[in-house]
Amino acid sequence: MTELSSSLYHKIRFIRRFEERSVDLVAAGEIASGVHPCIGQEAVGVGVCSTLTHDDVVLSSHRGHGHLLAKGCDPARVMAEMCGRVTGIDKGRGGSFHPSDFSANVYNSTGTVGHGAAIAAGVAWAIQRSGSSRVVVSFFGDGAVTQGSLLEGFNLAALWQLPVVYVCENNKYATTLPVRTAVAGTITGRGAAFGIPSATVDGQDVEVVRAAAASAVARARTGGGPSLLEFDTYRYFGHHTFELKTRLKYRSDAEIASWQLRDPLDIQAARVSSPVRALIDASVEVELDSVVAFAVGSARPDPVDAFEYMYSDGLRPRAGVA
Amino acid sequence: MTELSSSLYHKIRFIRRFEERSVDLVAAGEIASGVHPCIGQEAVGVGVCSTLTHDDVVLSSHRGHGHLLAKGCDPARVMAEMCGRVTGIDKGRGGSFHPSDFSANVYNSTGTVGHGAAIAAGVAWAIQRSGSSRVVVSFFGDGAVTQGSLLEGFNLAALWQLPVVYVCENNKYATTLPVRTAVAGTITGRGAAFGIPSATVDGQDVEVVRAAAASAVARARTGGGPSLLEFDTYRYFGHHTFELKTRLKYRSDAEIASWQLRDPLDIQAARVSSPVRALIDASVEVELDSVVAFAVGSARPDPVDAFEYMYSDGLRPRAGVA
Amino acid sequence: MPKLSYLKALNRALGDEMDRDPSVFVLGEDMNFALTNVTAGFLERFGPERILEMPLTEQGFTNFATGAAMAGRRPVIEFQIPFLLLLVFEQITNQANKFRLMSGGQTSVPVTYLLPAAGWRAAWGAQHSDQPYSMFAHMGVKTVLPATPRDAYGLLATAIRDDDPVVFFGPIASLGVREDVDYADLRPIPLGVGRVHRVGEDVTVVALGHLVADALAVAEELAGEASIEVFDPRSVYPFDWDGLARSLERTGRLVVMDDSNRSCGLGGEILATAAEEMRLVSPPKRITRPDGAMVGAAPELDAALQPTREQLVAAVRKVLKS
Amino acid sequence: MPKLSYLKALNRALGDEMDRDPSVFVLGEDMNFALTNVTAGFLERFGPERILEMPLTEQGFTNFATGAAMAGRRPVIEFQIPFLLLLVFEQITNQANKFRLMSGGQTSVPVTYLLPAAGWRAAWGAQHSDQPYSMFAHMGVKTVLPATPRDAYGLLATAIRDDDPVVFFGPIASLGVREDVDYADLRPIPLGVGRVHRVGEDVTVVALGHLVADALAVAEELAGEASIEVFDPRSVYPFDWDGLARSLERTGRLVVMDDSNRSCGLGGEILATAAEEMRLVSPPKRITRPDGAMVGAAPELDAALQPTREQLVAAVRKVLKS
Ligand SMILES: Cc1ncc(C[n+]2csc(CCOP(=O)(O)OP(=O)(O)O)c2C)c(N)n1
Ligand SMILES: Cc1ncc(C[n+]2csc(CCOP(=O)(O)OP(=O)(O)O)c2C)c(N)n1
Ligand SMILES: [Mg+2]
Ligand SMILES: [Mg+2]
Repeated sequence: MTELSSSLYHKIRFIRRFEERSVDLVAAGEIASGVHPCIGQEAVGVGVCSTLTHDDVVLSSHRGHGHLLAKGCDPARVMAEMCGRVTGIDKGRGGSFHPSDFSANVYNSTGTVGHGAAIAAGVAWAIQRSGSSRVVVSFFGDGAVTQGSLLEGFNLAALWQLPVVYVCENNKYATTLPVRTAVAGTITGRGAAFGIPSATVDGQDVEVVRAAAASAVARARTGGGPSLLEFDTYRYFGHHTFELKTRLKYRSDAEIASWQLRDPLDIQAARVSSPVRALIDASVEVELDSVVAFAVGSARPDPVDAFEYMYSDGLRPRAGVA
Repeated sequence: MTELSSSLYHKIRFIRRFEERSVDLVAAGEIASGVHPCIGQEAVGVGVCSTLTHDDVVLSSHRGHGHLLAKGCDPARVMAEMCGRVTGIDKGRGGSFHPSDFSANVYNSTGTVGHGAAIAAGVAWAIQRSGSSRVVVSFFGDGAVTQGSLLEGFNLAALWQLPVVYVCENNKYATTLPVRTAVAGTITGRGAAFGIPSATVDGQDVEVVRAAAASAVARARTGGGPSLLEFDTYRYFGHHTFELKTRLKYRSDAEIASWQLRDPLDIQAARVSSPVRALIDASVEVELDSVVAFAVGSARPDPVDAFEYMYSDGLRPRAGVA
Repeated sequence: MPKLSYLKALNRALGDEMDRDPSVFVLGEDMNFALTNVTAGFLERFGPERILEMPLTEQGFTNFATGAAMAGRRPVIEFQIPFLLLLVFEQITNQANKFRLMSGGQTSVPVTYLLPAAGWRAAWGAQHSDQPYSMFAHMGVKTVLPATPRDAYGLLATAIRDDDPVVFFGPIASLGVREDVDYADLRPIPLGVGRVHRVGEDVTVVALGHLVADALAVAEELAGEASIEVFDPRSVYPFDWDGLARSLERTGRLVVMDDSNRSCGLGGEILATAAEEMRLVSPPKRITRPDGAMVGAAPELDAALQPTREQLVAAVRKVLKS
Repeated sequence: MPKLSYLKALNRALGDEMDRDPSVFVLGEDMNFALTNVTAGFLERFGPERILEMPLTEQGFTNFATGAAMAGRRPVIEFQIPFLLLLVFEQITNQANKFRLMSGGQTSVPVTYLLPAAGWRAAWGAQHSDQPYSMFAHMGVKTVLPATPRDAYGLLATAIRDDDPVVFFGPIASLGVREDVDYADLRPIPLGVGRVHRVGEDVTVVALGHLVADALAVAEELAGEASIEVFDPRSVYPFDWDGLARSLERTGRLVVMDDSNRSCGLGGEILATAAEEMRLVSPPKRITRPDGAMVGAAPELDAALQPTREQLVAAVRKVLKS
């Protein structure tokens, strides 16, 4: 499977560098919102999305760049979106936090943590009732599991055995909050309570992620209903780029270092020959140069278009002055 | 334990007849809201509250008359409240659905199904931090377990090992909705997911209820944290007195009859000698005559007092006309 | 001509739209027994795939509907109680209503939120009697409040066909109202187009929902004193400002009768816009609920918080004099 | 005299109230690291019993606070993002704010909901930039929006001491504002009492929150043309109607600058009440966000939806001319 191994490596490498570039663009003032980098968690999005078809649907989160790229969104248009440009996947209306890209079947990334789970159930219900075998993947973090609406979504998905795979990226923190101080019982126990097959899986080895995701996706595709996969992972960067300014000390350097020993990039790199890796790494840089060039070179929106896309029928709200 | 047995019988009998009287008062137009009778479920409230002290706190539900009476509220003032009289426990501002009576430590019965669970956690936290060993009991139905906020409450109670006993009266229906079609997995599994000791118990035999409640209350009182007790029970009457008009056919007469074979009143009656029972039954009627007389004989509120009790500082909202 | 009740008009409009468009489906509580009668006969007529019984999980199924809508369906969610719209306020206003903008117009969320029980319920208490329509207008959610069976039919059909979220308020007090209609005349009515129920010269009375009947009765009663125009905007958002301006061009005098709370309610918005932008020859007046009106559970008290015809009579006379 | 920032004023007021009253405690997200800096130093100063780190479970901990308040505590809940107040809208407006009435005055719910981040955040997107204060006024919840460090201190102290729920909005745009204060002068400021920042004769400009600074700047700028009175109500509910009436008695002209959405917003309420009940010699004007303003994620677009000084200048001139 070196074909597969190198393509997985390629994707992880691409996302890692994409995120590093976006952090630079935050510093450069091109990304006004700042970003929630997924550095350290790339294997989850890549492994899970590697089991999906173009038609399968993804609902992402505020830490979603990796999901979008892994699902096949155009990186240049994703970066343009983060930069608030009209060429962005959402024409600058979604931004880094809450993007969607229907051309890649990424339906959205709601800002209300945990609420994507029930939205995913609704998408899955509609898909199932239309007779299609498409699958829906709902990504969320460990912080989302204490949000009641997420569990309401689990109940609906389980009641009707909907084709959803719930993917919890347990990166151990919700902003500064350690998961162990927030979650009574276990995350997988919450799935089990609803009769949803639930498992905790290593999130740093992309091939392990892919294997676990493949069986959950297969279950969903063949009418076996929802699954919950809790991936053990970690973000090396802060919650959001604001941590570059506010020096929050909610975790030790030793803890970060210990997770870096299992860097998903290194783990997968070890499965690819160095010449191939060198080629991939170089091509990634070339592609990212054009991605960034496209994004920052794209036009900014015109303030007169502020009311665009608010309503389907073109309804124009009254202005703030008469 | 015939002392106890007969006093438990007395309470069940009293609540049964109180509810039957209140249904009459609905028909007579004295209770404008109609009522949610607990007929058939009396053993749960009686058994649970028989393990509580006056200082322990109860949070009730829309089907709460039995809880209030079992916790020691003045029946005459409860009935007056249901009739919207100024002598009611809430001066006619709570009504049958959402009463509270702080003189008996019944803090409230929020109308938002399931939300009492987190309110109970907050009460329990405050009590625990004040160094007291008082216990909080939160009553809710099977319908409440699909409300995310209830599970948010479970998480908080479990995280901090708060002195709460969660009592689910599983009477098999939420209005017309059969619990089996609404709840994926199990009710006790939801407690277990948060590490809360959870058990399903017969809710028709008051002495069985009492035994189960006693150990949960003891656990809470001694710092052992929350418990979840799911009581198997059934309401013989409709969800609400409106079912007297709307003939809803969501359950079979056979099903109702089968549950009537385990009527909590009969089960406990069998433990009390017939002469004692006769005395109790007679005294209940006498007391209820005065309860009803007090309620219907009490003054109705004066419309000019509509703004009373809205704000602690006596703030008077602007009227609807200038 | 057959007499059509408001409730029957809802049933008919919904049924006609479901016949017309297979993507339309209904979800809500107690659907299988059509508790509100809005969907009477639909389970047999359309089957369980289009009449979805939901657990007691409002936030979950509101998000579920959002997902189904993004996947091409047209969900109609029935809510039984006004406060349930407060419980899902974030899911409607901050999620469903924003996803189109956030996607840069890639998706739309054609969900109808149907409340066939808007307004005060005698003795149902503080938590069951609010009128939140002004807040949906504040958040920019399309919102309608039809007064007659014909308008109810037309605006429900329009709401369902609209590609954006629309909240439909059907007043409890209007459900029994009947109107002679030729079924062939029933058709969609555009959003944001008001209706002059009665032409007049001296003063414009704006009323909505069940208060339109009161306004018309008062107009009759005062016919000898003044020529009163009764204008029903029908839509709360978007609002027919042009229609109001046309009316005020002639009358120059304004009285609004609005069942929402006074502060920041629709009544205030109408006065403000008229004062700022339209012809007024005397100070306008409004009759509303009081500021932050909270009803208790005693009908006498609560009735004192509702707008009355006497108040309207006095206001009209005042406006005519000044 | 020391310079006190708005943020520091919040920190100081909260700390002083916690020193003064042991029943006051704070709960919220990222408390242990004082992410917003409002509680900087408090964990060390007051300990984990009074600085409660909460899971990502807003509805749960809002209900939790209600319970703790009914049990005698004075919770202060910190919310990091405006929309979180939409997420808990039902728990505040339909539960906490009604329990006193529903109990007939037996209990009160002294919770303070502190949002030290009110208003638009550049590029944070549609779901993070609302200004919901008008809706709390609509629902009758005590609500304040102080503009200066001194007022922030005084109104936060008052909010905490008030026996009812109070929502405190602190504008992001004001957090850095500094004011010379003599700490000895810091004291509670009553609800519902406005402040004349600048006395004028020709026109009354009402502004709140961070817009007060804009109003004062414009008053300076136009000093040669007109004498402008700048009135800051400080409280949204209850509102200082007498203070406004006094000002209009003199000026007879009104312009309101309000950061909330136009329809059914506070700006409209002020115009409506003035038009109905107060002296106006020319049509009033308001500058607000547009109807149902939804910002995207591109700063240029979103800035176009915010009220501006240029708009205020034009409105003042218009009102003076007519
Ligand atoms: C309901 C809700 N509460 C709070 C927030 C603010 N917030 C945004 S991201 C975040 C942390 C989420 O943590 P987690 O779910 O573990 O995802 P991670 O950031 O670790 O990827 C919080 C608290 C929000 N957006 N929605
Ligand atoms: C959140 C919420 N949803 C819906 C309702 C309307 N409602 C009131 S009681 C009830 C049924 C509750 O069923 P259950 O919890 O089983 O209690 P039971 O009536 O069986 O005692 C419903 C749906 C409500 N009050 N609150
Ligand atoms: Mg996390
Ligand atoms: Mg039930």
